[in-house]
Amino acid sequence: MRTRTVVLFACLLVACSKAADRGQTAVRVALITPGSITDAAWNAGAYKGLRQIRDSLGLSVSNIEARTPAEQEEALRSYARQGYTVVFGHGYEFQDPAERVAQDFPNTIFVVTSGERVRSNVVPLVFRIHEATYLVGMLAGAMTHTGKIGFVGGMELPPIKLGYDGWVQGAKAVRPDVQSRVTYLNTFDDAAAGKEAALAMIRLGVDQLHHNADAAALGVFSAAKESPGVQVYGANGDQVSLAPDRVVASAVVDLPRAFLLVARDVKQGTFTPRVESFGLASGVIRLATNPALEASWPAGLKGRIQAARDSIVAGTLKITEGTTP
Amino acid sequence: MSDPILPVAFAAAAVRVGTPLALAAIGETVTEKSGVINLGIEGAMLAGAFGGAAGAFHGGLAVGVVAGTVAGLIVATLFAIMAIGARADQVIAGTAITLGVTGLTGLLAQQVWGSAGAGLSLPTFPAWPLPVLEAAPFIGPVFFRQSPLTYACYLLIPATAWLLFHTRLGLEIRASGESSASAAAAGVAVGRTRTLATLFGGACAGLAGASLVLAQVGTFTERMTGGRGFIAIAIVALGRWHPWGVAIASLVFGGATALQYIFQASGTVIPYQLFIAMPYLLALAALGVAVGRHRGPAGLGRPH
Amino acid sequence: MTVSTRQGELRRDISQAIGAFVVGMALLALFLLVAGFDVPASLTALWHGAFGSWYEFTSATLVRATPLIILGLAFTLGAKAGMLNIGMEGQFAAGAIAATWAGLQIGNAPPLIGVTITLVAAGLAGAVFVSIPTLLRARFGVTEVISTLLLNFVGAALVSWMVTGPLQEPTRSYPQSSAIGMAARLPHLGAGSRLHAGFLFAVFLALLLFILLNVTSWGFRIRAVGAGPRAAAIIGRMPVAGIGAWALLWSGALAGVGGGVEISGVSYALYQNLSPGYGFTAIAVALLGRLRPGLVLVSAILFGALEAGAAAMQRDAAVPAVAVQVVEAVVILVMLLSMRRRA
Amino acid sequence: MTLHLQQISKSYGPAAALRDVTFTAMPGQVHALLGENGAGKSTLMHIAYGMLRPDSGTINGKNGFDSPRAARAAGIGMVHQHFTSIAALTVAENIALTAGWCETGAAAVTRAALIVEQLGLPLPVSRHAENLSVQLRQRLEIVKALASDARTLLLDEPTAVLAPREVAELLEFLRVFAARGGTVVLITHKLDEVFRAADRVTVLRRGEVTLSDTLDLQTPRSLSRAMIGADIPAPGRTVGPRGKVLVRADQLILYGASSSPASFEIHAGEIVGVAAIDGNGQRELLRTIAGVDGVGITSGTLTVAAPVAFIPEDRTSEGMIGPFTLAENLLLGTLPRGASWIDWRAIHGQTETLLRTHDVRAAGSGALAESLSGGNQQKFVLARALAGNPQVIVAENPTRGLDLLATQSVHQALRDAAQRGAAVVVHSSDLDEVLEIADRLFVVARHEVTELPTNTSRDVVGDAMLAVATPR
Repeated sequence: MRTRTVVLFACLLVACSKAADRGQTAVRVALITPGSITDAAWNAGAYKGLRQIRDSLGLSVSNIEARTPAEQEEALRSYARQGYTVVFGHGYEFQDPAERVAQDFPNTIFVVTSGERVRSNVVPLVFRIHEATYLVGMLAGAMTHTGKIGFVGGMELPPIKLGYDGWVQGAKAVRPDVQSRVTYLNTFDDAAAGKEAALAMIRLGVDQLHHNADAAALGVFSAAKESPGVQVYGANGDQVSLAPDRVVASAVVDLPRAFLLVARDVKQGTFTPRVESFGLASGVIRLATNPALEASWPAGLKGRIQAARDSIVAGTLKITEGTTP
Repeated sequence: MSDPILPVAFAAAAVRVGTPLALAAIGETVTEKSGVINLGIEGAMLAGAFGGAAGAFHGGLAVGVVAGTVAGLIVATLFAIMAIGARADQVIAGTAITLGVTGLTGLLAQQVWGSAGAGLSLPTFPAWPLPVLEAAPFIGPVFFRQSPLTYACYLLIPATAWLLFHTRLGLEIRASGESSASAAAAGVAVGRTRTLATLFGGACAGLAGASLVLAQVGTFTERMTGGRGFIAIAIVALGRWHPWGVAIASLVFGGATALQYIFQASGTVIPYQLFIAMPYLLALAALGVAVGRHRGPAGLGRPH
Repeated sequence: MTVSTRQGELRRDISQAIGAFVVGMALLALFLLVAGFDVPASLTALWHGAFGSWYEFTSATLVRATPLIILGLAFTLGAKAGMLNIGMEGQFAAGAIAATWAGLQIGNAPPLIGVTITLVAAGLAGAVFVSIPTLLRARFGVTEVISTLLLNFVGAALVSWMVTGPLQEPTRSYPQSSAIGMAARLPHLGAGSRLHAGFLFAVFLALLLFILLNVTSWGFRIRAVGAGPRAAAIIGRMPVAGIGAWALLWSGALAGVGGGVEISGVSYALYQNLSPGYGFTAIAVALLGRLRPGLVLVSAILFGALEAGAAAMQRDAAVPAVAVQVVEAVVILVMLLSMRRRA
Repeated sequence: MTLHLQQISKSYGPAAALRDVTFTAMPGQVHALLGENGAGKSTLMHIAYGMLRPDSGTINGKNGFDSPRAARAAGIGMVHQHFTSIAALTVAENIALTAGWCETGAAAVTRAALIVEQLGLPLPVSRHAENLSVQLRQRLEIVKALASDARTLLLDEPTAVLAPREVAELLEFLRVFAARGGTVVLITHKLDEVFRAADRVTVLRRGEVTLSDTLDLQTPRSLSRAMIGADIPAPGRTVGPRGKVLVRADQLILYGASSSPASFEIHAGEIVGVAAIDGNGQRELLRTIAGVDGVGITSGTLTVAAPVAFIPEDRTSEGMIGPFTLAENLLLGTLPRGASWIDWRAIHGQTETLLRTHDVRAAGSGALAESLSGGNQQKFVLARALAGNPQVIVAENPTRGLDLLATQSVHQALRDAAQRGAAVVVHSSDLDEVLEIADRLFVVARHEVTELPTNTSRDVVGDAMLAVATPR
C-alpha cells in the first residue's frame, strides 16, 4: 500500500505544473454567491447583475456558489490569483475573509455586499433596503383591517432585521396601534416552512405579510393567495407577478443596477474605494407598486408615501435599528 | 391562544404539515416491515417534489401526482438495485442516493425552469371540503377541509394496515422482515417481496414530495424537503412499525412543527432556534421513552 | 473475488477503491456529455482546480480534505465497533461551537497551549453531543442511526442560536462570532498558503488511529466487538455494549475535533454554514478508504480534490456546483457495488 | 405419490456435492436417507424441494422445481433441520405462510385449527411461535409441511432436538402417515431410528449412493460400512484419576430459572455429560459455569477453578470472528485484561504452533477464519481453548455439523484434556453422544439438575429428560 501511495504522490508532484501565470489585462468580474443562483431573489439578483455586466459592458465574467466560510475564502483567493479585477462576495459573511485575502492581492477589488468596513481594495456595498420597507410598511399600515402585520425572515441577518425594522416603523407611522409579528425560518430553501409560518400568522389575525426569505418566501405568497383578504408585499425584486391580485407593492433592491454601477466605474477607471451605499435616492432601492391595486389605496396615502420618500432622501426621516415587535 | 378558532387552525395545520410526513412514513413502514431500511427516501421525496413540479408544470395536477410518484419509484428502484440486488449496506446506499438526488434535482430544475426557478407557476390542489363530514364540530374543519392528497393519506393508512396484517402479501412482507431465511424456506421470494415493499415505499415518498409541492407550496426549490424524509424514518420507529401508530406519530410531529410557528409568531423572548429544534428533540425523547426496547422487525437492515 | 488472507484483503480493497473512483470519473464524463457541457474543458478545469499547481493542491485540495480526513477517521472508529455514526454533522457543529468559545476565552495563551485547549474543548463537545445517542442506545436500545441523524438538525439549530445569541459578535448585528484569539489559531504552512497545521494534525490522527487499531489491545477490542460481537463477548469475554458505547463516544469526540480544526484553521469565527455536509461526505470517504486509516487519508484527499476540482469546474467551465454531489454519490454507489461481499 | 430423482448432480465451485444420484421414494413407505454430515443428504432434499436447482438430472421426469412453492404445488412438504417458523408470527400465520394460503387473520386461525385437528397434531394456533416449547415448535414444522395437502413428506433430521419418547411419537406418526398412502423421506444419521421406522434405506457417502435397498436385508454393520466406508476403531477410553474438586455448586439457583436449587461437585479428570432437551436450562447452566453471557445467579454459590475454557455451540458466530485472521482469533481468546501493545509476531508464532500441533488445515496464521472448513474451524476453536491449559472446560455441542472422523478427534481431545487433569463439562443434543463420552451423567430438565448413574438405560435417561418436555 505504502509504495502505491508514494507513487500517487509522485504523480501529483509531477502534475503540479506551473499553471498560475495566465495574467490578462482585460477587466474581468467574478461573483461568489452564498447560495444557489436559482433562488429567485438574493442570489438570482446578483447573478442577473453579473450577466448584465457581461452583456452591456462586454466584460468577461465568472461565478461560483460557495456556501461555507472555507469555500468562500478559497473562492476569493482563487479568483484573485487568476487576476480577476473585481470580485463580488455576495453577503456580509465575505467581509472578514475578503479583508484577509485583500492584503495579498492589492490589484483586485473585493466588493462585499452588505459589508461594513472599507479598505484600500475592499468595498462594502450597502443596501438601505429599510428605506423601501418603510414605504411598504406604510402601505401595509394603511391597508390592514385587523391592525396586525407579519414578517417572515429566512435568518436573522442584519439587512433582514433592518428591513423588518423599516417595515414596522412605516406601518406605525400610518397606524400607531399596529401589531407586528415576525418568524424566522432558519432556512432560505424550505418553501413549505415559509407557507406554514405565514398561515400561522394569518390565523393570528395578520392580513398584511412581508418577507425576506428568498426561495422559502414563495410559500408566503402561496399562503396569501389562498387566504381571502390577505395582502402580501414583495422583497428584493418586484414580485407582483407571483400573485397579481394580492401583491400590493415590493421593496425592490435593484442588485443588477448596483453591480452594473460598480463595474462601470471600474471599467472607466473612475472607481475609488468607499462605502457604496445605495438608498432610495440612487434608484437601486425603490418602491414598486402594483398599479392594478392602486385604486384600493386609502385617499391621500399616495401623497403621504411620496412625502415620506422625499424626507428619507433628504435625510430628515431616519429609520432606527432595533424595533420591538 | 385565547382565540377560539386557534385550536382548530392549529390542529388543521398539524394535519397539513403531517401529511407529507405520514405519506412517506407509511411507505417506509412497509419497506422496513420487509426488512429494508431506506435512508434514500429523503432523496425519493425530493425527487417526488421535483417530479410533481415538473409534471404539473407541463401537464397539470394529475400529471404532477403521477410524475411525482414515478420519480420516487425510480429513486427506490435504484436503491433496490443497490441494497437488495447487490446486497450493499442499506444505510450507506440510502445516504448516497439522497446525496445524489439532491444534486440531480438541482441540476434538472435549472434545465426545466432556468435560473429564475419555478416561481408560483404551478397549479395546486385547493382544499376539498368533504360534504357532511366537514360540518362535524372540530373534527370537520381539522380533518375534512384538506387537500385530496391528505384524503389519499387517510385511505392509505387503513389500506396499508390491511395489506400488512390481512393479506397474503402482507404476511410475506412481515415474514421477510423477521427472518429472510425462514421466509425463503417457506417459499417466499424474499428478494422480490423486499423489492416490492421498497418500491411501494419509494412511490409513497414520491407522492409525499409531490404533495409538498402540489398541495402545499406550489413551487419547487432546491433542497426543499429539508430532511423530512429522515424525520419520516424516525416516525416509523415512533409509530412502532404500525400504520396507525405511524399516522399518530406523524400527527404529533406535524403538531410540534405547527406549534413552533404559532409560538414564534406570537412573539416570545425564547430564541427561535429552540422552536426549530423542538420537533427533533421531541422525536429523540419519544424514541427513548415510547419506543424503548421495541426493536421493530428482527431482520431490519440485514441483506438476504 | 475469494480472499483468504489480510494481504489479499488489502490488495482487493485498494484495487476496488481505485476501480470505483475510475468508474465514478468515467460516469462524470458521460454525465457532463449528456448534460451538454464542454467535457474536455470541464475535466481540464477539474484537474487544474485540484492538482493544477502546488497552490491548488495544498490550498484547495488539502484544505478541503482536512475535515474529511478527521471525520472519515471518526466514522471509521465508530464503524469498526459496529456503530454507524450518521450524526457527525451535528458533532462537528458542537465542536465548532466549543472551539469558538474556547478560542474567544484564551486570549494571550502561548500558541501551542491555546490551540490545544481549543481542540480539546471541541473534542469534549463532540463527545458530549454524541453521549445522548450513546445513552439512548445503552439505556433504551434506540438505534444510533436514527438518534444521531436527528441530532444533526439540533446541531444546526444550536449553531444558529449561538451566532445570534451567546456567541454573537459584540455589535450584535451579524450572525457570526468575533474572530478567535491568535493563540487559538492553527498556523499556516507557508506564506500565502491556505494550508494550515490542521492538515498535519489530521495526518497524525490517521497514523495514531492506525496504530491504536492495529497494535493495541484497545483497538483490537473495538475491532473484535464490531466484527464479531457474539464471539467478542463469549470468547474474548468483552463488555460488548460498553466498548461500542466507548467507540461511539470517541467517534463523536473526533468529529468534534474536526469542527474545532475548521474554526482554528480556516474560518476563525463561528458561522451558520460551517459545513457543506462534511458529516455525510465523510461516510463516503471512510467507505472508499475501506475503514483503514491510511486509505481513509488517501480517499479524503481524493474527495478534497474532487470538490476543489468541482469548484474550479464551476468557475472556469460554468458547470453547476450541484454536479459534484451527483459525482460523489456515483462514486459511493460504485464502491458499494464492488464491496458487496462484505456488506 | 412417487418421488423419483434421476441422476442428480450438483457442484459448488470445484467441489461436487452430489454425483449422479438416483433416488426413488414410494407411497406407503418410510424411506430413510442415511449418511454422514456432508454426505449430501440435505443437498439432495433441498433439490427435491425446489430450494436448489440441480446442475443436471430430473425430478419426476422434469428439470426440477423452480421454488419450494412449485414443489408444494406438486404435493411435497419439507421439515427442515433447523426450525423455520418465524418467532414473531402466530402459529396460524406460520402455517398460512408456508402453505400458501390466501386467508390471514381470523380466517387463517380457523383453517389452521381445522388442519391440526385433522392431522391429529394439536397446537395452540393463535399463539406466537416464540412462546411454544421445543416439542410444539417441531410439531409446527410438521404441520406446516403437511398443511398444503402434501402427500410426500421430507424430514431433515427431525429428531435431533427431541427426547426419546417424543422421537417415538414422531416415528409412529410417520408410520401412520405412510400407511395411509403417504410418501416419507427421513434424513438421519441414527441407525436405530432407521430400524424402528423405515421400510427402505438409501445411504449417501461423499455425494454418491453407496446403498439403496429394502431394510429387511440390512444390518447395522452393513449400513455403517456404507456410510463410513470402513469400520471406525472405537476410541481408547481410560478414565483419568479423579482429582480435586474444580467446580462446586451449592444450593445454586440461576436467574430466570425457577425450580429447586442444585448442588454438585465436578472433579479434575472427569467428563460430565449433560443431557437435556433444548430450552430446559442446560444452556444457562453451562454458560454460568463458563462465566460467559451474563446469566445471573439468584441464590446459592458457584465456585469454579480458573482458567475456564468455553467452546460455544455456534462456532461461526460465537466461537470465532470470520473476517479475522487465525492469529487474531487466537488473540481473541488470550488477550489479557487492561491496555497493552500487541506483539503480532509472537502471536503469529503461537498460532502456527497451534495449527501444527492440532493438525488444523489452514493457509497459515494469516488465513481468515471464514476460509477454513467447518471441521478445521472446530479444531481451531478446541485447540485455542486447550492452549491456555484450562482447569475447567465447558463445551456445548462440540461436534455439531462435523463428520465422524472429526467428531472422533474432538472426543479424543476432550478425553486427553480430562486425563491431563481438567474437569470437562459437555452437553450434546444427541443423547447417544452424551452417553458415549460421559464419565458422569447430568440431566437438566425444567432447570433442575439431576445426576444419574452412567449405566442408566437410554430409555430411563430419556424419561428424565422428557419429564419436562410438555408445554410450559
